[in-house]
Amino acid sequence: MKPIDLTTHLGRLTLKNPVMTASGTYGFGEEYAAFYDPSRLGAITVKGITPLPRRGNPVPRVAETPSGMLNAVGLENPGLEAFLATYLPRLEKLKTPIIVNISGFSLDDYALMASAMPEDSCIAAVEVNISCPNIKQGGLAFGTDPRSAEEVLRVTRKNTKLPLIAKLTPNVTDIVTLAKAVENGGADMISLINTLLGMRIDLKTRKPILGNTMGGLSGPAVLPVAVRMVYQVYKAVRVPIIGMGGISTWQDAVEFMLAGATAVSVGTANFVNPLAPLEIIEGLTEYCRQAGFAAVREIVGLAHR
Amino acid sequence: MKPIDLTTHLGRLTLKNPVMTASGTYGFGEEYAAFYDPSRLGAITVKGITPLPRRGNPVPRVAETPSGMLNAVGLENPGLEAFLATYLPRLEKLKTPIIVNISGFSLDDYALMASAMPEDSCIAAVEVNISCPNIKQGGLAFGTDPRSAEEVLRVTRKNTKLPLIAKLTPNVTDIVTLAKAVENGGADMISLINTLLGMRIDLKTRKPILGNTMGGLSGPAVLPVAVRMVYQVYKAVRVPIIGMGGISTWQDAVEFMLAGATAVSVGTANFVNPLAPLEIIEGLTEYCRQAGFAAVREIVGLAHR
Amino acid sequence: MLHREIVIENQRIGADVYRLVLKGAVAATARPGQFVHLQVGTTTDPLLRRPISIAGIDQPKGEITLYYRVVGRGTAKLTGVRAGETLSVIGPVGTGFTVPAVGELLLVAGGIGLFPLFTLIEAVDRSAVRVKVLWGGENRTFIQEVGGETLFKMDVDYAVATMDGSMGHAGLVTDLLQAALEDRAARSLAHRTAEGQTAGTAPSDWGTGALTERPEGRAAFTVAACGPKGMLQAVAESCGQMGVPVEVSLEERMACGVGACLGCVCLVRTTDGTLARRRVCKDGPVFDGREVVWDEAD
Amino acid sequence: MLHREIVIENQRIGADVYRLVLKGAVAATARPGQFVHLQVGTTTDPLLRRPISIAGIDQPKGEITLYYRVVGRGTAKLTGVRAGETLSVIGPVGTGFTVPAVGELLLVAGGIGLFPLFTLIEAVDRSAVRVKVLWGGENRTFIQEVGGETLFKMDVDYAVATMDGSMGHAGLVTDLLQAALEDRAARSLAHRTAEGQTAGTAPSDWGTGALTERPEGRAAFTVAACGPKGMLQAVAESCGQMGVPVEVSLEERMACGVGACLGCVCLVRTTDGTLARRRVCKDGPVFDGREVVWDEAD
Ligand SMILES: Cc1cc2nc3c(=O)[nH]c(=O)nc-3n(C[C@H](O)[C@H](O)[C@H](O)COP(=O)(O)OP(=O)(O)OC[C@H]3O[C@@H](n4cnc5c(N)ncnc54)[C@H](O)[C@@H]3O)c2cc1C
Ligand SMILES: Cc1cc2nc3c(=O)[nH]c(=O)nc-3n(C[C@H](O)[C@H](O)[C@H](O)COP(=O)(O)OP(=O)(O)OC[C@H]3O[C@@H](n4cnc5c(N)ncnc54)[C@H](O)[C@@H]3O)c2cc1C
Ligand SMILES: Cc1cc2nc3c(=O)[nH]c(=O)nc-3n(C[C@H](O)[C@H](O)[C@H](O)COP(=O)(O)O)c2cc1C
Ligand SMILES: Cc1cc2nc3c(=O)[nH]c(=O)nc-3n(C[C@H](O)[C@H](O)[C@H](O)COP(=O)(O)O)c2cc1C
Ligand code: FES
Ligand code: FES
Repeated sequence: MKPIDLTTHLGRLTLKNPVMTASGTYGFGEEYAAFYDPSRLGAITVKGITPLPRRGNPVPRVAETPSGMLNAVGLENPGLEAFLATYLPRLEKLKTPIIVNISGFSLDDYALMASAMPEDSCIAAVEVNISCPNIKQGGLAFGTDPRSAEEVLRVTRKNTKLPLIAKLTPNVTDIVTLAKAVENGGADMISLINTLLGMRIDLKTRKPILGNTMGGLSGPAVLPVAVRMVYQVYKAVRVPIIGMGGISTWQDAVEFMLAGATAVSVGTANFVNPLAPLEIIEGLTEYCRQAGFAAVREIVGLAHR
Repeated sequence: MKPIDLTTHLGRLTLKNPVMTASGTYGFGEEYAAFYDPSRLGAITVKGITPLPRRGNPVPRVAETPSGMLNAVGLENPGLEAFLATYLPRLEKLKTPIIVNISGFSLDDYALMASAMPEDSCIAAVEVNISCPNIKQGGLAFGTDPRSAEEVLRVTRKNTKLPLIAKLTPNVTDIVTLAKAVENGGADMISLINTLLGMRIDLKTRKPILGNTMGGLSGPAVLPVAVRMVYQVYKAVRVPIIGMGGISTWQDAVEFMLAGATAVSVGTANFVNPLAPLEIIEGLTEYCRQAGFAAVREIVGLAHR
Repeated sequence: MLHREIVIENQRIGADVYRLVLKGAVAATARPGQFVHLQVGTTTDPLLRRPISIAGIDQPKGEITLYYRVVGRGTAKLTGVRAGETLSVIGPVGTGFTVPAVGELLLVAGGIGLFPLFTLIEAVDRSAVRVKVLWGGENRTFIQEVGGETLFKMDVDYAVATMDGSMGHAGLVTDLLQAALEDRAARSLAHRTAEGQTAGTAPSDWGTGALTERPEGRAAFTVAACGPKGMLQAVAESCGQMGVPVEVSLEERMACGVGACLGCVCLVRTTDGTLARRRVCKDGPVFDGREVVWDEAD
Repeated sequence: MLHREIVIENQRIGADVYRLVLKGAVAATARPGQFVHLQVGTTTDPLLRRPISIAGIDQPKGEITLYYRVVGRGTAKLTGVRAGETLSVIGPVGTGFTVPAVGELLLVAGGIGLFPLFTLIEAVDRSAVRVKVLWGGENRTFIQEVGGETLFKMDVDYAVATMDGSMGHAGLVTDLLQAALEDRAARSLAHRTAEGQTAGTAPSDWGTGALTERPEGRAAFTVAACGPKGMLQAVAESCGQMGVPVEVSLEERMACGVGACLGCVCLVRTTDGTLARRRVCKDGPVFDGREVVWDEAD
């Protein structure tokens, strides 16, 4: 029996399999090493980094919802300097392609972060998270305005030779226009989706549960929205898509790939089943074997035929 | 023990309690009469009506998702004429305030529908569903563009004296701007939320499950998004809000009311538990009793304090 | 219509098929071809109820019997329910089969489409109606495991077909139907010719009128079928060609199960020739096979 | 760290509190103050695992004991789990209590905050360490139902306080603590004065150094506490004022339970005076009470 080829091509970036972990759900790659060797993953995306350290939001930062969860971590992170000095050397030891997720509040922030990423380390790509409020333009997220989104990608592109992933927010009227904008701006790939904005209220205190009032909805609840956006964007752009949003099982991963994702990212599911990424790799392989595909990439976009 | 006052004031419209059923989930009011007397409800919203009869989309029209469902009924309805001739007389017999949900593909459609609604029948209000594609403006939904949304309300307002509810779609970047637009247009109330656009793919056929490819996500999965939108809109407008989106229990209803909903609508939950609306009325009452409120309206918006 | 029924039995009978016996209020009013809309869990996932046909009605005991095949998350969850627990049931729902009073009733079943036909077998007066079941399945294992626990115990005529030829006719159950229809036509022809009628008009003649409006004195021959859509379409077309009245039980993805959501529709051609929507859950699941429009694009 | 453990017992012991005994790999490495992160269902709702403290460790038998109170959907679902079934468990997780080698250990518990302290009681060498439990609860019913099945059987000194005065001290458990601290201070003062030290500096003197770094020869007096945040803050402040080392076990809403999501953080003032985040699940749940910043706004 010939082994199924799991090799995944994301533009210039080649991964040994299409399953990675999503930013903010996998720490800096070490926490889940107690469960399995992270080098079995296609790639690891680390927690979002900002130029300066951030203490993030007050607790509670998480709240459960039907088949989902809200988080309002508020981009707590050690900042660029500590990331490079302390975390990157440790990431190097995981022997896994690392995707660094960067967030900023101005174009300069993005430029600074991009230019600071070494091009000869374990860093395989930079994921540009444009869901942060654009302080200069009055707080509206970069990711909701096509022109700003394109600009962020352009400035990031200028400052690094590393492959660039644009990570889009689903909280928009028209995801396709945004996807085209970041493609124009120079994104090599598009990550879909970040969290949906949501909130919950505590019946006892009669106040919002989250310290930050609102938070991002993730987990299985958002899967149909994410699959839809992957499907729409696949029709409209040429760059490969990394699909995420509620992926918990290999069936979910297949669904995203049929919709048009070249790779998938596992987020919230790690919290529920730490072995989810491995089970997805196995399940994808078995699906391809039983359906008669020689390579997992053959199923990408099949739902569009 | 004094009974809790459930009277609900939605502008000029007064209901005996704040619990109604959502459009498209309660047929024309008769199907659930086998379970309980519908006159126990605050109001019934009937299936969306269009000027002409519509056969709707091909099956499958529903697909299950984690804690939710997709529907792509495609506005199947008997059309305005048959609605008035056949269904309205039957609705009259239910002795319950009826909200007629109207959908159109042009401003003229909305004008026609509004002017056709008798002002001396069981019809208590007209709910203007602006999630339909605006054919004239190239298919983008009326509900995603503030100016079109305002225009629809304005034209509807001109054509009826009945209280007007604007029903907003959640598939927008900025729900607050839309809410303000429909308030300006003359809406007496705002319904939040319609369904989130989503899709699912069948792993066996490798095709979208729904006959219409994409559909609307409803049910508990969307609750946190709906609560967030109600909370945001409550801050920004003066008109009362009818909250909906995943409400299945009285706890959910309380959450929406604390967020700022004056009344709530039960949709998908009817399919799971036909008695949900009644259980919600009871639970709301008991919550108020135990928390020491004399009237259920006292809890509206408390999460904003 | 909303009941909590007590689980009396929930037992695997083979080939991923389970028998579920429920005691409660549904049995009192259930009729052949109706179904129940079952809640399989208590949390919001899986969310929707699952439609399962009523396969047995024991009014004295107040019990109904269902058979379900494990195909996905909902039916898998159902297997965990134990005797003594209760289930939330909407039912009985839907418009069932016509129960013929005299004549011959041919039942055509594909796979687990067999189950809804049991209540019809039980309901007909077997002294006045000759019943025969034609049943198709994948292979011998399926037929023997499932049939051994059900059909083969029912003292009814049957013939089986398997796709792999491991039992009965090798091929489709519709082959058996076709043979039966042709045989019947030949017999009828002989009968009519003897009566002095012209042979040529006979088959189309049979096709007029509803199932219950058969002229007295002439034994009605009707077909009822349940199974995959493709099979039902073939059955309806075969019967249509031969002018034999046929009722088909359709399946469609459902949300409400009571006619409120318009999730489960089919298309029918009404007597005046126009196309119209029908709700499988409320107006069906049983429809006149000649009415159903099988392909939306038509 | 991810195990399937067999449910040995899942039994209501009173006042909505259940004892859950699990057999599996966790017991072998569990330490006092650690917890497990339990999956309560098998579908996607409820989605997240639930953190429950380890309240008993039986290494020879390979069993851990947990006590949980039913407060919401997850714990309600857990009550349905039966002996013989298995549960998915992440654990043992977290950094637990310091186990003192000598001296006196005062345990302060609020309500169900009692449970995580049991493993500490079991772990200390009771011939070298004097242990006393101060426990506060709503009322007599709660204390008797829960204590009768647990604490009162443990052969350890205790005192209780109830809010409604129906049992023990009428009031807060922190009143009992305050009294104990003052009593201890008085005793120590007498002791030290006898040794010729100046009384005034004694209390603050106690406060230096970590719990394990007590100078030999002088019996250490330490406090460990678990309960509602308000209580822990009061305990930490009382101890702080008296210079008594105190460890507190914090609770926070958790997603991952293993330090990956930053969902469950608290704020601490580090030795150099700067504020820093700590993860309750990984860096805690047990923290040095003097370190914890109780109010984010500070
Ligand atoms: C009127 C009617 C009577 C039926 N009677 C029986 C019976 O007696 N025995 C039996 O084994 N099965 C019967 N079915 C099919 C049965 O309802 C499905 O197999 C079952 O719902 C699958 O649920 P699942 O969670 O295991 O599968 P999943 O694929 O996880 O279900 C996902 C969703 O799709 C729907 N769905 C999936 N397959 C079908 C299907 N074939 N028909 C309708 N909806 C489907 C489910 O209800 C659910 O909403 C009947 C269906 C209908 C409409
Ligand atoms: C380290 C630690 C140890 C704990 N040990 C115990 C124990 O031994 N016995 C016991 O009865 N309880 C213990 N708890 C509290 C227990 O985790 C919660 O009561 C439980 O998660 C509530 O779940 P639920 O589904 O019943 O409530 P829900 O309100 O439905 O839960 C909704 C969400 O909020 C979270 N949540 C709700 N209450 C709490 C809480 N108090 N702390 C943390 N998260 C919460 C849940 O985990 C879940 O994600 C501990 C909590 C922590 C953090
Ligand atoms: C706790 C948490 C923290 C997150 N932090 C980040 C982040 O720092 N940067 C980012 O781009 N996305 C972040 N995300 C979003 C995820 O990477 C992912 O896009 C989203 O959760 C949807 O996938 P899922 O449903 O599989 O979790 C975070 C998500 C969660 C749940
Ligand atoms: C099957 C179905 C049909 C619907 N049809 C309509 C409709 O005709 N008009 C409308 O405005 N909303 C329609 N909706 C949206 C609901 O009224 C409601 O806004 C939405 O489902 C969210 O509420 P829920 O989660 O409680 O179902 C429909 C929803 C469903 C599930
Ligand atoms: S399932 Fe709702 S109308 Fe049939
Ligand atoms: S729960 Fe994820 S870091 Fe603690």
